[in-house]
Amino acid sequence: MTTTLAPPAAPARRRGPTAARARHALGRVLATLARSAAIFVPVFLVATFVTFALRSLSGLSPARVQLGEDATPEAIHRVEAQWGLDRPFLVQYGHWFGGLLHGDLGTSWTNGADISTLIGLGLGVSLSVASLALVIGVLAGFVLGTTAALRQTTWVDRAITGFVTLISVMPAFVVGIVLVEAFAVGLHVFPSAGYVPMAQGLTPWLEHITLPALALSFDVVADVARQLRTSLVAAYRENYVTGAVVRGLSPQRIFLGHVLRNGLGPALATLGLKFPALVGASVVTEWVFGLQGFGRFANDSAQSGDVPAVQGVLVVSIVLVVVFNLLVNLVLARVTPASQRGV
Amino acid sequence: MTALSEKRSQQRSQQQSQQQSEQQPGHLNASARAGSSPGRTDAAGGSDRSAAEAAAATGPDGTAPGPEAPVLSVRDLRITDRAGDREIVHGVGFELTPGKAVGIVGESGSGKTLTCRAALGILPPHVEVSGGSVHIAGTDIADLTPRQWTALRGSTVSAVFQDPASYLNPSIRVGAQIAEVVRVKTGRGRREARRRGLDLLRAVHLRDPELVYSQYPFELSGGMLQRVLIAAAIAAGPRVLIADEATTALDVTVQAEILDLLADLREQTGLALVVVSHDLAVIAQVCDEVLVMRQGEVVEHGPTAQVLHDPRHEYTRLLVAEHEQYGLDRFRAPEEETR
Amino acid sequence: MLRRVLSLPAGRIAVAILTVVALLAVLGPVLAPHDPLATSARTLAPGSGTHPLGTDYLGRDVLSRLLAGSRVSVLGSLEVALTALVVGVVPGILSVYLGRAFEWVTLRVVDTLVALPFLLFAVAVIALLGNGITQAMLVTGVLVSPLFYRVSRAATLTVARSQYVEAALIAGASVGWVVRRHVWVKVLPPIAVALAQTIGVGFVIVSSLTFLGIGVQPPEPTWGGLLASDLGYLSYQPWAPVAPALLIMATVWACNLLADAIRDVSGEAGRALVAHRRLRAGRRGRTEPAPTGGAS
Amino acid sequence: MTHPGSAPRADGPEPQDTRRDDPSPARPVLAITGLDVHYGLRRRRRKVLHDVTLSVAPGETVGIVGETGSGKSTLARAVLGLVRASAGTVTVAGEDVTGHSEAKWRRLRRRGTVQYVFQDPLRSLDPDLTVADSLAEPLLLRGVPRGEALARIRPLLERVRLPGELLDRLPGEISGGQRQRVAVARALVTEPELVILDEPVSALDSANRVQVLQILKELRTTGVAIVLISHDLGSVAGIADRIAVLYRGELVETGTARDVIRRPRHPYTRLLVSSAPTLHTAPADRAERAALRAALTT
Amino acid sequence: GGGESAAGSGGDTLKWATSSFPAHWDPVVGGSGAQFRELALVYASLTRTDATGKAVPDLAESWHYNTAGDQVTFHLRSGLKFSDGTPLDAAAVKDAILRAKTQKDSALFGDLTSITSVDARGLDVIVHLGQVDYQIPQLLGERVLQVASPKAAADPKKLDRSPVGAGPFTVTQLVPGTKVLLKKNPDYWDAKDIHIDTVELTSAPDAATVVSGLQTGVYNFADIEPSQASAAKKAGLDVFVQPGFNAENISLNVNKAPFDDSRVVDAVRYAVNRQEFVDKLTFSYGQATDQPFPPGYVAYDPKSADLYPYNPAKSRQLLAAAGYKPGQIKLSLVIPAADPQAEIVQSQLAKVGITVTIKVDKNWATPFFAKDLTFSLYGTTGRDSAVQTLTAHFGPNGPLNLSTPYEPAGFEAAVAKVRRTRIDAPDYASVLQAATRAGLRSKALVFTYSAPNLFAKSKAISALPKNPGHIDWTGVTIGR
Ligand SMILES: Nc1ncnc2c1ncn2[C@@H]1O[C@H](COP(=O)(O)OP(=O)(O)OP(=O)(O)O)[C@@H](O)[C@H]1O
Ligand SMILES: Nc1ncnc2c1ncn2[C@@H]1O[C@H](COP(=O)(O)OP(=O)(O)OP(=O)(O)O)[C@@H](O)[C@H]1O
Ligand SMILES: [Mg+2]
Ligand SMILES: [Mg+2]
Ligand code: NI
Repeated sequence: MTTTLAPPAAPARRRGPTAARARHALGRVLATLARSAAIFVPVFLVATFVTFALRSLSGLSPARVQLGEDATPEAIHRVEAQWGLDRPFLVQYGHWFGGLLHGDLGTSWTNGADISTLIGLGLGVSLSVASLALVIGVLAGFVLGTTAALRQTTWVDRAITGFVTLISVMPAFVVGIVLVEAFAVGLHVFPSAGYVPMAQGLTPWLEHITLPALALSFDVVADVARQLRTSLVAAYRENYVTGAVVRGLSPQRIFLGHVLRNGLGPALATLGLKFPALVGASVVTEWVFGLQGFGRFANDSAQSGDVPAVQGVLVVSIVLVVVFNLLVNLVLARVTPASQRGV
Repeated sequence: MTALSEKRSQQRSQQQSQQQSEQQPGHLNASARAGSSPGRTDAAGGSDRSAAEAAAATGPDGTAPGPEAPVLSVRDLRITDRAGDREIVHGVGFELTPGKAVGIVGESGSGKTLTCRAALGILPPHVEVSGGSVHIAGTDIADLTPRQWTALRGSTVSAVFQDPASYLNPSIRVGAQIAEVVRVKTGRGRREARRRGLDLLRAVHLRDPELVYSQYPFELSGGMLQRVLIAAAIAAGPRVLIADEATTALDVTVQAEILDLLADLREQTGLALVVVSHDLAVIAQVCDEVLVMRQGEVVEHGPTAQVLHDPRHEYTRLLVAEHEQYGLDRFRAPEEETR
Repeated sequence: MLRRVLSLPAGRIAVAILTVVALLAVLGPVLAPHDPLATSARTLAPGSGTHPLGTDYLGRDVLSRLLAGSRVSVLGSLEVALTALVVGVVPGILSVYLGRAFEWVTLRVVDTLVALPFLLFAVAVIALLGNGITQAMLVTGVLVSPLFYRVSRAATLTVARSQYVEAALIAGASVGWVVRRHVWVKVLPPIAVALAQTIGVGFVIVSSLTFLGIGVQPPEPTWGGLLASDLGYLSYQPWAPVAPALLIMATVWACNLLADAIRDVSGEAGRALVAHRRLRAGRRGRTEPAPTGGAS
Repeated sequence: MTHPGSAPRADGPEPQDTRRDDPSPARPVLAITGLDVHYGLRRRRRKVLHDVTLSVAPGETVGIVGETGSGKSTLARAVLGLVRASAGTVTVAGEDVTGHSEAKWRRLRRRGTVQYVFQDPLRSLDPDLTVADSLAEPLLLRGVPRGEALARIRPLLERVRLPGELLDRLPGEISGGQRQRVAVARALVTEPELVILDEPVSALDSANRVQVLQILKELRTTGVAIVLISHDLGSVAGIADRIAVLYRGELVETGTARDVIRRPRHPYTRLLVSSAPTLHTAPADRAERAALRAALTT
Repeated sequence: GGGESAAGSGGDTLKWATSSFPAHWDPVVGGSGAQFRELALVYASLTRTDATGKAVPDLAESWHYNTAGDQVTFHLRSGLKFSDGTPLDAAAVKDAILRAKTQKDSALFGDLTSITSVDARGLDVIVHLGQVDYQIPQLLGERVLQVASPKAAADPKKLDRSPVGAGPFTVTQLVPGTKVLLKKNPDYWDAKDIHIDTVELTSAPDAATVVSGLQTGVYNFADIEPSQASAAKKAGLDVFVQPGFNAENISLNVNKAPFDDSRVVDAVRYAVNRQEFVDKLTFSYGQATDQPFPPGYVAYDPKSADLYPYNPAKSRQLLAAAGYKPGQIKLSLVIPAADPQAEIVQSQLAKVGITVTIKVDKNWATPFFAKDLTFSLYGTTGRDSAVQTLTAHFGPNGPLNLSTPYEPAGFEAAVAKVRRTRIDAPDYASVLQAATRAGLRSKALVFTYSAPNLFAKSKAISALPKNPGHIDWTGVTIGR
């Protein structure tokens, strides 16, 4: 058969299709990982470099934070030397980056604590909230988006679109305050502030993170719903849907097995882009909800000029984003393999 | 290709004659009448009459003998775009008995695709059947519920289209997409469906079906994809296959292979074919009967040989002339004739 | 373009809101009934004839502060958007033409910026580098510039690789000609969409930062700042946060509406819209069937 | 000119061509020798054309046929300087264009000696420019004033049988056949010596196809050389003087249309000939094709 | 456990949201600012103050001065030990004092300049002074000498993150900057009077959400902003003001123009309307003051009251006399964080023609303590020793004296006289007030108002002892 482009893997077919398929799948995952790594490693390097350069740019010094009322030029010099800040910039960066690779983010200027530990503690809170926000966002966004797509151009669609528009323009802090007033103070359903680790029980944990997660999730709900609606509508226009129809597949099966699968891709990709915003918005929500998380730590450190802590926060957030995107890419590669073939 | 297919092509002529003799009554009925009808070429009126006559002869009311009953009969089909409030197709009619092939040829926008889609129950929004009827295996499609449609499609009537790549889900391996049809339509188990899927891929002459089975659509060439689509379309053993411009986007060599494949299926399984193309030659190659459409009307309808040799309508003549003046026929025709 | 946008109801609403907001920004201080910084003994007063929206905790007129505050928000979000525009569009277009090295580097930088949680980063950078709304918005602008980079790059790419550009090249067109005659019209609408969106994003960011008290020096009124301080006096003026919150939300909404409207009237959709109008208006005399693809 | 004032011909069933029997002494409009073209960089580098040699005499019509991806469009793009050759030479109207700089290309192109009609007429017309603007562009580029340019495109429109009212419409507002004719008209604006048409009719239905082919036939009579690219031997057979068969980047066969179709030498050509749908099918072809395909795979 | 969430307090747990969460847990580093109250959960000190502000025994059972008044001996309670088991004896106290005097990052050595050396004899701590100073027992209270375990303090960095003291509670978990969990210290000398089992000390969120936190039982004790008081009351919480020595001031640098002209300084004084601060910032929970002490406190000098009443006309006159046209003086008011107080100062000075630009500077402390600023704001929580408060504000090297080395005439002598006066002497009050009067001649400080120590607590928590400036958990119970 001359016209069939012989695939390059053809010689391997003797090994049997199952083996070939397994290798195929593994190869795909590895390829995705490699491709993502090729993107993310430079990203990480650049981002950490920018982050590190912040100190030099800021002109802040641990001496001022530490010495307080007793700062004299000599004392400042002494403290800076003690922190190794008198060395050349690149040497400092190298040292810091070396530590970074070992998970060592240095110590805080304000209280001398190990920053990795501090961030680790805050991260528990923030990740709990962010994960729940993601879950809420994805679930609600999914329901709204699919309903709107399936009831396209009806009043249901318009109502959902209107609602989604409304919540997408509500800044997290406005949402936060409204939620506290309504649910915590008004209805006494949830506590208004604070955090309880999951180890102390699932219910209290959930109770404490529900409102902040809800506040944080609005943006996600809006984006997922909008994107899902658009891509589902687009997917329904695709020929493969017609193809499935003429093969006699039921509408349910077509929706679940074909449309959804392809419509999910763009929504997933939005989620990858949404994550940094989610991490960023934690600064505001944690402030409003009195959570001692990552965002609050970032704000406090930034406000107190604790440069290593700020750097640590940024690095960790970058790692979070990178890891999250890596996961999204892996899932995407699985859900929509076609999207992976291009550049 | 191998000795097998050669053998097949030898069998073909025998089978063909055999089938023809078997199906003589039904076939002759349609074509003979069409041929003898004097008003044939002046559009709707003619085809109306022929359809009505054909219906009277074969009749869904059980007057005609069982096996020759048409699997697809379209009578004076009219299609209207409700949004633009205009009639797009003004009365198309034809009948298709098992193992036969009807070709529809016509200029762009003449309503070929809409006719096919009407028969599949997948007209675009706002576009409706506004007159006439379509019977699939004796059932009037106007009475079908969505659920019944779902049951009918795939197992009685199925279709393949132009641009095969877009008619397969890009995210799912092709094998799974075929197996899905097998499982859903024939209720087979997973393993069984896989075996049947592989058989189907083999049946459409794909080399190395195991590999193809586990590939994604974007990993296959256009010709391979069209075969996969055909495999999926015939997975549930339909009685009618509608091929709407199924070979238009393909290379000529690949087109020839696909046309061969369709002919094989027709012979081996008694599949009835509706072949839509804008190329008269393609239709000439596979079909017993041709409808020539123009601006929503059937301008000529008759047995292929007759339409080719004695085109009545000006448009049909243009179609023939295209080949004879600008095409290969110009060089080949004399040779053929001398042979 | 503006005419087409205005032909859509959504476009009209968006433009109306944004015009009002822009007018507030320009004329706010003039329109303000009181000096937004002048304190009085009447603190936390409810709305009245002299103070339609009441007074704040220092006895300042809330309406005047809202009006005066619009300037910071508007200028801030414009600064974000324009910075992002300049920082994003120029390399975005150049990345198509300047070769692979430039493309690679800019793409990596853009990937990096996207990976930075921008609110977090803005907070960090602003807190560390000094407290000024101008710097704050510059930084934010740079952080959100990837949108422009991508949009302008994608648009340029499709146009640059399109056959009609090749056709022009074959006719002997220079890059300048191609850009003037073919690229510009097609790159502009997506950039306009991005601009409208970014102004909205800028509003949210300015509001969030000023809400956290970052970026502005105290007496300067801002919508976010007003909202934050109103929250402190909720038990006295529970309705107070409504005004700034509504202003912020309406403006952001208008920006999104405008972005959608521009999208609707440009590109493929826009041409269809125009063609539809033309048909309906019957300017061409006879009505003709919608042209089909003509392809088989 | 080799065939001054020759009457419209080739309307009869038998192509009668005398030119090839006495090859033109004039320089060819296009001469390609030993052309190699690669795509991609380093590891992805792939040879798309290999050692292609072809020449087109003034006024001659050459058909290039081959399957998808065989490099037909690439060959055209190489001639137009849209891709760089990695070996071989291309001479257009006597000018060796191999390794021309951008500026030199621009000068050459503005003269409009060679024109190209793209595979897809919808995409080769700027969707935001009216038909008139698209047609006038090559003239405007040569510095012709707008008014004069518009005046000069009117007769052209007649030549491609389009109504003048089409001029101020957008490409999206006219039919596919009309679009293709606009694209042809644009190629003729500069009175070229050579027009390369990439699959000009494969996207059209019969009526439009006949119309475009008719236009091309008329074009031949004006002495313009035509290169007609197609994947379908049938659609060039009736109009080409010579046919070149491209298979996997190589020209496997060149000859008069009659020779190539009646006496194909290369197995691929034979396969092409036997696969082309004709009104009168020959059942024997099927076995023959299978054998040819088998021969090609090995 | 504090896991229970909904309304009501969890067991005998104090859930305290504080807006001044300690950055440091080494008392030497933490200094004497506002965070000693939280540190006092962990650390005990030699003395503490009673409701009148007088020193009373804590770790030290008693003390006595020598006759010359330049040596004081503290007798420690017996059998004390730190929570790490280290015995709390005179050596440990000596160690603590020396550390405060010598540790590189000590924030306290300025407070301990009177002390020349310390002897440890079993349970007796003998403190040798360089001058007669009867303030020492006051001084070595909670603010200045919280005693940490010498063993733990051997590594001050470690101590900073895991405090070990002999106070009422011991730390079970510390999340720097965020949260501390403590439990009752059974070895605390007064453990029988501590009725709280566990403490959760959290850094408070946005002021506006603290009340809802209290209301929903996330906290049961918190310092609140005056603006939240009415909300807290409405929410059924106990809102109360704990006495204190807070005083806010406007700091001027007389070494820099325009304050090198005393007419300008006086103009600022007349321009200040103290009642406006009280009304708008404290919602009348605070008091106007023109001294570093609240009215009624022993060091408050009634004779100095209202020396510069609000008089903008006179202020403008003075400025004119000094040769400044309205609007000609343009000042930068540099403050560490956004503060409505600054806005009031700005608007009040604007009324007399001084243009003020507020500059929030994160690095404020550096120029402030280097006395580089011209114009700033400072608020003090006071000191247990009035003398200490006075010298901090008016002394030539006082950290709060922005005009160093300037000092008002006669201040040094007046302060020395106070030090020489026994606290129980009958003329102590008048001598002390004379020193205050001398200090108030300083042109470097304009006092404005006293911010209230405002707290809200769940009704389940019993009333707190009214110790000025302190928070003492002795005898406090938490019901259900
Ligand atoms: N969804 C639709 N709504 C309205 N009109 C439609 C729709 N789809 C097709 N038409 C119109 O119906 C007519 C016939 O369309 P159809 O697709 O059946 O033509 P066709 O013969 O298949 O043409 P082609 O050869 O181009 O495929 C055309 O004029 C077209 O404009
Ligand atoms: N820009 C490009 N970069 C890399 N490879 C390309 C590029 N353009 C074409 N190719 C490859 O070069 C080969 C020849 O392409 P070309 O477009 O010349 O084929 P063609 O004969 O015109 O095919 P068709 O009939 O489908 O138009 C194909 O394999 C194609 O994949
Ligand atoms: Mg069609
Ligand atoms: Mg091509
Ligand atoms: Ni024949």
